[in-house]
Amino acid sequence: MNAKLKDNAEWGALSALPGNPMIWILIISELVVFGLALIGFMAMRFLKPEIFATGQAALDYWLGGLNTMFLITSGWCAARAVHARSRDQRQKARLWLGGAGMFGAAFLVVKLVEWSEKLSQGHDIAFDAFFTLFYLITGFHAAHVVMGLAILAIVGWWDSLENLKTGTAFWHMVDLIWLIIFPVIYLARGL
Amino acid sequence: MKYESQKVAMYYFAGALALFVAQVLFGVLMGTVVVVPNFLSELLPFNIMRMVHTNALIVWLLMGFFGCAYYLIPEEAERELHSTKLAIIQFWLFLFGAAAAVVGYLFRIHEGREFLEQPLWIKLAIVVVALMFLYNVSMTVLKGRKTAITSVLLLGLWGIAVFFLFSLYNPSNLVLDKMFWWWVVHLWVEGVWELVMASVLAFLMIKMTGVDREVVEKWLYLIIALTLFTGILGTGHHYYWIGTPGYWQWIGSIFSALEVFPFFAMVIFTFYMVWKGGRTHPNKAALLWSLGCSAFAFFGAGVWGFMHTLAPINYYTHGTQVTAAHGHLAFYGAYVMLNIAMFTYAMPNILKREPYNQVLNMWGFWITSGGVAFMTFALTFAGVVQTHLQRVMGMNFMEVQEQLGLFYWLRLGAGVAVLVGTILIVWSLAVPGSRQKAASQAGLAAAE
Amino acid sequence: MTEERRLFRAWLILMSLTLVSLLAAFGGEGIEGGSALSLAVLMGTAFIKTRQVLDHFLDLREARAGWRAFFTLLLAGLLLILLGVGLIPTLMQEAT
Amino acid sequence: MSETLTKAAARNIFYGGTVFFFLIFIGLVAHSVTTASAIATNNPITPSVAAGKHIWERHACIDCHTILGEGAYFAPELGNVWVRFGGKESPDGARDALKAWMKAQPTGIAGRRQMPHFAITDAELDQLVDFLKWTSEINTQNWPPQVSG
Repeated sequence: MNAKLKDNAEWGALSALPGNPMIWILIISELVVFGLALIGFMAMRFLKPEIFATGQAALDYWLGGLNTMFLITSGWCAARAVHARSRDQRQKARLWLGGAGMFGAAFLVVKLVEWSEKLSQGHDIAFDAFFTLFYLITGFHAAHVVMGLAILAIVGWWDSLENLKTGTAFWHMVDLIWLIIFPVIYLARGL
Repeated sequence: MKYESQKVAMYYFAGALALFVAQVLFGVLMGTVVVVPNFLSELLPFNIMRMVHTNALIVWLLMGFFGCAYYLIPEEAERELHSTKLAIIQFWLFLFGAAAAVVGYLFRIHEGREFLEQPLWIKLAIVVVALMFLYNVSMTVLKGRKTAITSVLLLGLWGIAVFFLFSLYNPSNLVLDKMFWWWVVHLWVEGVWELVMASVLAFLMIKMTGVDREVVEKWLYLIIALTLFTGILGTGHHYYWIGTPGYWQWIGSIFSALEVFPFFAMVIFTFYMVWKGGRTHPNKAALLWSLGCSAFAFFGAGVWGFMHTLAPINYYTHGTQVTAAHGHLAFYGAYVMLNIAMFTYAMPNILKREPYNQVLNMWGFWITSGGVAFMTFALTFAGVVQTHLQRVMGMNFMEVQEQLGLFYWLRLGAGVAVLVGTILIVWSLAVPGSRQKAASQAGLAAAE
Repeated sequence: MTEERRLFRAWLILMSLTLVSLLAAFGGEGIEGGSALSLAVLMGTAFIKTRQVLDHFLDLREARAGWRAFFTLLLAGLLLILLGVGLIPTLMQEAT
Repeated sequence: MSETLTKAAARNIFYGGTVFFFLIFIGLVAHSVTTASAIATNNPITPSVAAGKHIWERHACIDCHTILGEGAYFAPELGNVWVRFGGKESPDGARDALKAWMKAQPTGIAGRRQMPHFAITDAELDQLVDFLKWTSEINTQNWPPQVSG
């Protein structure tokens, strides 16, 4: 126990956070990356109001809202998985994890439908400033979802409590970031 | 030094130091041509000097990395090197290739992509040399103890070899050419070289501060994670104006703005370790170079890089003396100082010199660092003026250059100081110190 | 409150606030879609939602006060900047 | 909480994250390669342009000049030299002027940076000019800001 405590303390201030210190570094870094991108989005929206008004009007509130709910529910499942695992209910934990993965996959399906619809209308990444940022931000986020699904699968297989905590922490981060992306890109329109 | 085979590092250290002097000498020559344009213009045109200057730098840094690896890996793997003989053959082959390239340059035998001017057969020889090296060190690590430091170092060295392969690809489409040219240049200096840098620094910290390996290795992973997470997509800052899609301006700006963080982490790491270690290592000079390395890399690569990395700013500063300022400070801080730190640490151990010219070495540190810093300031001012006159006012390139004469004279002066400092460093490492100097150095250390 | 209930409550808050943000964006009784107020509601709900995820899913509630304050500042700072930049056009309109 | 595994986790996060970012980078580069290749359909790389690029390299022009901002900063930017010499308005005039300029080097003027005399035939000069003309038509996102380079 003492050795563990010492080991933990060696991360400095980060040791005071619940879970793996590296994952918190990652969470903070990702918040900064997406934060900068979203600030850039808002700034461009100010500089090119017409392009952004048209672009945002072309997005579907409800698909975005549905996806938000998918991710929230998925995050809840992931939290329940950790809870089950901490009581040594391994099978139950895997079921919850599977549920988290299902909702994550549903998110991706909706995303793909949305993108292909936009692309079929000729709105590709080079179309205008709005769509460049739209694809960059949602694409980079979706890449995290794909990565997150892979991580969920990995920690479902090697399912120590420690692994589960670290893996789901990544998943919650992906959720967290979407909760900021969604209102900024989909909902903050018409001003 | 615990293993006999670590001695092969001496070949590489010596070769690297010789090329270091040549590199700085050619730098001074170029600095002179800039202010006295007719100097040597018939005999040795600027473009030839430039390729000697940059190629000598790259080759001696790589040679230094090889030496660092040959010194570090047996000690980490806790066994002798797989083959000492192979390491010596590899050295002579590499030195021969480098010398042949330089002599060839003087006779106008070269190719024409920046930094990759080596003729094809020399590029292929470099690949062979790299394979010999990788085989040798990988076998040593595979048979011995595996540590985080050796795995990160190996990843960096393998990455150097893999990305060098892109130097063989030269399409007729200039846009594609440039895109993949950066796979060598950027993914080296802002990618895999940084892995080498972080792992060698981690090794030096373990050896000199006595802090637990566990702590150092966690820091190592943190630093290199930040490095590659920002650095890989940070390549985007080279894809702004070369014919690539506009979205790179966003990617490059955001990720390369964050490239400051790994360098900042390295500063915190080295200073914290030295502060925490509390053990007073006798090799003060090596400690000074290690701390200097992280600090100068932070300013050169981190701060000076950030200054012109955002696309709207880079739109004006791209390809001006601002870039030259950043390049000089970054290479010096990150890679020159890293190599000298390792040489300063390892050479007295290999040569079994208890007292050596530490004071002289530290003089070398301050004079060289002062020179490079002053050069950076001179070039930064030149770059800012150039940006304004040429990119905002639209003045003609040569007219603008004439306005910058004063800065170029200052830069030449700084360059001469760097040459003096370099000679001091080499002297201090090559020539044995006396007992008397050791005593005065102890006094100096106490006064500090 | 049991662990399960706590997690369920977090989920419920997240879902309801998502609906609130959709309504705020759409506009309706007492709030005009696309107004400054609706943008403020969007950023406010986003703040509460991200805090829910941090506190309950990522267990930040167990961390020291310093870290909790750090994340509050980080998120509130980001959302306030986004709100501020988003409101510039409205503010400029009012000024003229 | 067991913290002894944190180093292993830190290592895994490093390797996993590196693969993640590298795959994204490869994907974006692949997309950019298609756009870069598309340039050649509107603005074909004729044998002459390709030969011109080779001449550009053979004489290590980049170790004095810059092209699209990359090079040695010792001599002017040449990515847009075609435009600067008025190639858009009168292609023949610009071609002749560029060739005459290169033939006249070195100027030997004291106190002025010297461009070496390169043994380039007239046909090769044409190819080099073709390469510079091709380069000037790359979509560089409006860089450089001034025609002065």
